[in-house]
Amino acid sequence: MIEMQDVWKEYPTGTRALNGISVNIGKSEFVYVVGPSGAGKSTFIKLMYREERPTKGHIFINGFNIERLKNRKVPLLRRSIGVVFQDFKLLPNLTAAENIAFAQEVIGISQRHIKRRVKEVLEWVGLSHKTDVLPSRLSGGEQQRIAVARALVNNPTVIIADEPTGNLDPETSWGIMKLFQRINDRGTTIVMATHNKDIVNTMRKRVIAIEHGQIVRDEVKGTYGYED
Amino acid sequence: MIEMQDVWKEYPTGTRALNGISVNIGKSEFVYVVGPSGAGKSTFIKLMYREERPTKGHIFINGFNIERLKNRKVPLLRRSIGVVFQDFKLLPNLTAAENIAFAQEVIGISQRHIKRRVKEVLEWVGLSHKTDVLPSRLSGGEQQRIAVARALVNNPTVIIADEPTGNLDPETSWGIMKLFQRINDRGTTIVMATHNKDIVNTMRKRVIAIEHGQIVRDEVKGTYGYED
Amino acid sequence: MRIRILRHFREGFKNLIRNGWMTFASLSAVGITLLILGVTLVIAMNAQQMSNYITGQLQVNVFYKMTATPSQEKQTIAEIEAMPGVKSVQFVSKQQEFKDLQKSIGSQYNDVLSGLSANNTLPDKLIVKAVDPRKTVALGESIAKLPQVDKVQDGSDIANKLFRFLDVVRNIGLAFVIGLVITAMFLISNTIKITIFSRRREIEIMRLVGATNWFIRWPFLTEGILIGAIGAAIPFAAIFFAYRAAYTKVGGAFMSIAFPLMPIGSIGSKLALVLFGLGLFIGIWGGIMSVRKFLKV
Amino acid sequence: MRIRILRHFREGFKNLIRNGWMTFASLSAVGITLLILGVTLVIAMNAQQMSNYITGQLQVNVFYKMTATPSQEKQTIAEIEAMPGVKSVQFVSKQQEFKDLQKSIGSQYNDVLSGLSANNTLPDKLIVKAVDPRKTVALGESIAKLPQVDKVQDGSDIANKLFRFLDVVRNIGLAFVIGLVITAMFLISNTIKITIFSRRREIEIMRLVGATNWFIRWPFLTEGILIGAIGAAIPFAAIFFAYRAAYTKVGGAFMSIAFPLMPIGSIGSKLALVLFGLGLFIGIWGGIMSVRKFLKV
Ligand SMILES: Nc1ncnc2c1ncn2[C@@H]1O[C@H](COP(=O)(O)OP(=O)(O)OP(=O)(O)O)[C@@H](O)[C@H]1O
Ligand SMILES: Nc1ncnc2c1ncn2[C@@H]1O[C@H](COP(=O)(O)OP(=O)(O)OP(=O)(O)O)[C@@H](O)[C@H]1O
Ligand SMILES: [Mg+2]
Ligand SMILES: [Mg+2]
Repeated sequence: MIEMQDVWKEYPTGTRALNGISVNIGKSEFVYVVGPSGAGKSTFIKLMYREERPTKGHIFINGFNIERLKNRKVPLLRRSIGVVFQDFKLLPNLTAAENIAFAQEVIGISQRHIKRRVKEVLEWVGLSHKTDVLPSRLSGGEQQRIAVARALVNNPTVIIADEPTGNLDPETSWGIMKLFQRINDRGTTIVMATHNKDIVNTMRKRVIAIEHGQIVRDEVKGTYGYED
Repeated sequence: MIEMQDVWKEYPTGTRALNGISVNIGKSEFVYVVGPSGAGKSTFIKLMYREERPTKGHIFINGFNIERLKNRKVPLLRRSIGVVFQDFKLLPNLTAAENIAFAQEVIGISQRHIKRRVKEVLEWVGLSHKTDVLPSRLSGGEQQRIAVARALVNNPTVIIADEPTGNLDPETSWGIMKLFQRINDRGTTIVMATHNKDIVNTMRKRVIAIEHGQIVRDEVKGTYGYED
Repeated sequence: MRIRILRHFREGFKNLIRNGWMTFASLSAVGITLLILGVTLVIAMNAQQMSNYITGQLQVNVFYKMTATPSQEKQTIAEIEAMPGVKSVQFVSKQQEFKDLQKSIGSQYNDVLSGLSANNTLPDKLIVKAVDPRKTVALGESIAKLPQVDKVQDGSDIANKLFRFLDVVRNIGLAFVIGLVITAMFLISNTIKITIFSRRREIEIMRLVGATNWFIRWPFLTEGILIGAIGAAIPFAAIFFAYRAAYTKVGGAFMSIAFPLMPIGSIGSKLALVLFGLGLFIGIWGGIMSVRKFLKV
Repeated sequence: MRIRILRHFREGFKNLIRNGWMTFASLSAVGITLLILGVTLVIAMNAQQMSNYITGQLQVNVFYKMTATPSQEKQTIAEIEAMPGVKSVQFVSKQQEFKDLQKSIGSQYNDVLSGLSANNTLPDKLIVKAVDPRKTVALGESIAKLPQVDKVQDGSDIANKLFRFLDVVRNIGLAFVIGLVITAMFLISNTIKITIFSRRREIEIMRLVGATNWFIRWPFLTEGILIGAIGAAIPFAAIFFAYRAAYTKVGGAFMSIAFPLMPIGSIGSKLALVLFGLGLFIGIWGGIMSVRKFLKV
């Protein structure tokens, strides 16, 4: 499903965000990516949907060879992945529902189907009452949940989430986690960068720990680690 | 220091974010504001530095009567408060150091003093190595720490922070919390909205819990509550 | 596919409404530029007509020798008509010429000349026009060499001055129009680029959620088409009606001076072609250009 | 305070560099508009001069009765000179007039008129000019009523036609210039507003960290001043040098037609005044306007 072989990433500024990452994530796995601030978690994740390209190394996602992937084909890759961005990336001129619908329009689904599906995912994240609100008029946590809903709406085979509970209270966070668990149970691969120790330690999954751009720990049913 | 009397806030969209809030926060208090997503925490905080104005009720901050405050005088209010915004609000065209320096230039401090002070606060948040980097090239947690540094730089009498650890790993979060504690010990009032149960339950302070726009709990040395 | 196109037009239209302010800016840039261009065009077309009119007046006056017999005169006419580049040869008898002279000198000198009518000492005359009015002078020179021709008055000094003057005017006008077109394109591309610049983040997000380039481009394109069409229609209507009003109102003033205004009919279609053609071109070009930069997936 | 102003100029300049693309857009909008305006201005000034020149040629030809004695003629001159609005009265004797007539008819008719020189039947003539050339016709009418005056040729038909023509031309020109100025202001304000629109978030953030309105406004203002100054300097230099070159090169062509170009000296200072004045005004106004909307603390 997701395979990285000796991947390096140096930003044009000279920052070495990733220094030789090799990892293999199989179908319907559920993986936490943990690590201190600035360790390279987001960079690791951005490589998967080709927002960033590696300086060196090979990456295979959902059967796409990222290295060889033509620009024209990138949308196909992205449609097979649902991404929750760390900074949400909602379209500011579209309402909550329209933002979610956009991801469906992109793949050519008919308006009628879209309407039904959008309603459904909005219920999942508990925001049915915010359907027609612009992102700038939502609270931080509400924006984050819209971002989660958009990532789910197309039933992607892989969901990549960058700190999807960063702006959520514990209760709402658990709601989202249960949603992820349900989706994962149906066979969807989930990769999730997180700082939430509680969640990692309670809902035990594979844990990949990144520090200074390198994988320092990779445990099946791991813990958050990093004792304070 | 901070006083609200029966404050209501209805957004133009019709959303009632606050429904009758009365609260009193004294000098050098340290207060956590907790509550579920969309409860009204950010709105509560935005009223303090007059980003939003109440629909009804009286607010007094640092001796300013928010109701009567002339537009011209608003900058004075804001200078006496250091704010960490939930979405950081860094100036995109200024580097990390320039963003912090801007808050100092605004109050007319000389370049020489600014330089020294900016260096100092960057060390506090552990980002001396990112001095000349633009916000878009910082990780989520790094941006958040720059926002914290900017809030501290002018030695304000009140610091208001909206989820200042939302994008930080536990270790870095604790670093920021210790920083807040140190500043609080020197007599600075701190109001902090947070979802971090660990922190609230470990570093015991006054806890104000907001739900549906109302204060449902106000405890000295309280806990996060909300059992899952 | 049909549904797709419909969606894109709907989205393009929605964008027009949503970005109210930006739309207004682009639209006004297109509209105003086309207005200036249209006005310049109308003036240029009239100026062209005026210049044609003036050059059409140029002629060579050929005076026969007093001794020329009618048959010799006929032969000379044939010789001139055989010359290359001759458009017309018109014979003016001495009687006719006398009347013309009388008229041109002015009524107050009537008495002066009346004594002359009896013993008309004027020569017969030919009026020759060249196909290319600029060759009038050269033509005059060849005619002067014919045996029966006494004098040739080719107005060479006037013609030369006039042509030099018209050249200068035309060059200035041409420079002005070219400058305007470049300016127009430039200002509009500026406006569009700025408009898009502010939507850069949006385009980036669209790409990140898997939209193809064409899916992103289409609404911008339909938006551009709408802006181009509306931005051409408004100045066209303005010029059309203003010109029609001006034509009926001041047309007379021009007419009496010597230069008739062109009728709106012959100007309207050319104007529409240029304005709508350019408007749509600019709109579509702007729509494509504007996203291009941000579509490097 | 002094340090503050310095800071603001430094910041304004930094912004110019930082917003490279936006700066270029604003600058080019200002520059191009001022260029068009400047060119129009130069043309207008020359046209004005041309029109003055033409109207300066207007005159009334007054023909005495054949019976008028020299003393009566003198008295008539005095009477005309006493009329209000008369600029000059010039006496043309019948001998002089005959020579003028001969010249104006053309050399080929010399023989025709030579017989007349002995018994000159032409009347003496006066050439009268009005202070205001537009009053020429009215003046001619009053002169015609004087006893010793036989005929008056005031060129009223030519004059009327000319004035009507000039009126039309002037009105079109005026409409064009006014349209251009409005267009200019409009396009520039558009550009600036869009530029600022994209900085709205920045301004909002500045306000949130306690910047006063003036603190925010100043860099925009200094930026505007710089854009205005540079945006005026470039078209001014372009027009100045182009005009100087044109003056020396094609000036002659105009001169020989009848309408001399104005020298660069007398145009340059007016042009500088208008361009820099307008440039700075637009820049400062744009700078203030642009932030105003977002400064409702
Ligand atoms: N666009 C960029 N250009 C240059 N450097 C970057 C860029 N994005 C990130 N970096 C740097 O790369 C390093 C890794 O960043 P990354 O965003 O991957 O961290 P992270 O693990 O996601 O941190 P956080 O938990 O704070 O989000 C950091 O030092 C960061 O400053
Ligand atoms: N600008 C706005 N216009 C209209 N409604 C708003 C606006 N901002 C917030 N709201 C609404 O007001 C309510 C309270 O929002 P607020 O941002 O205060 O929540 P919060 O407690 O900070 O939530 P979170 O923990 O998710 O940040 C929410 O229902 C939100 O949708
Ligand atoms: Mg990150
Ligand atoms: Mg909030």
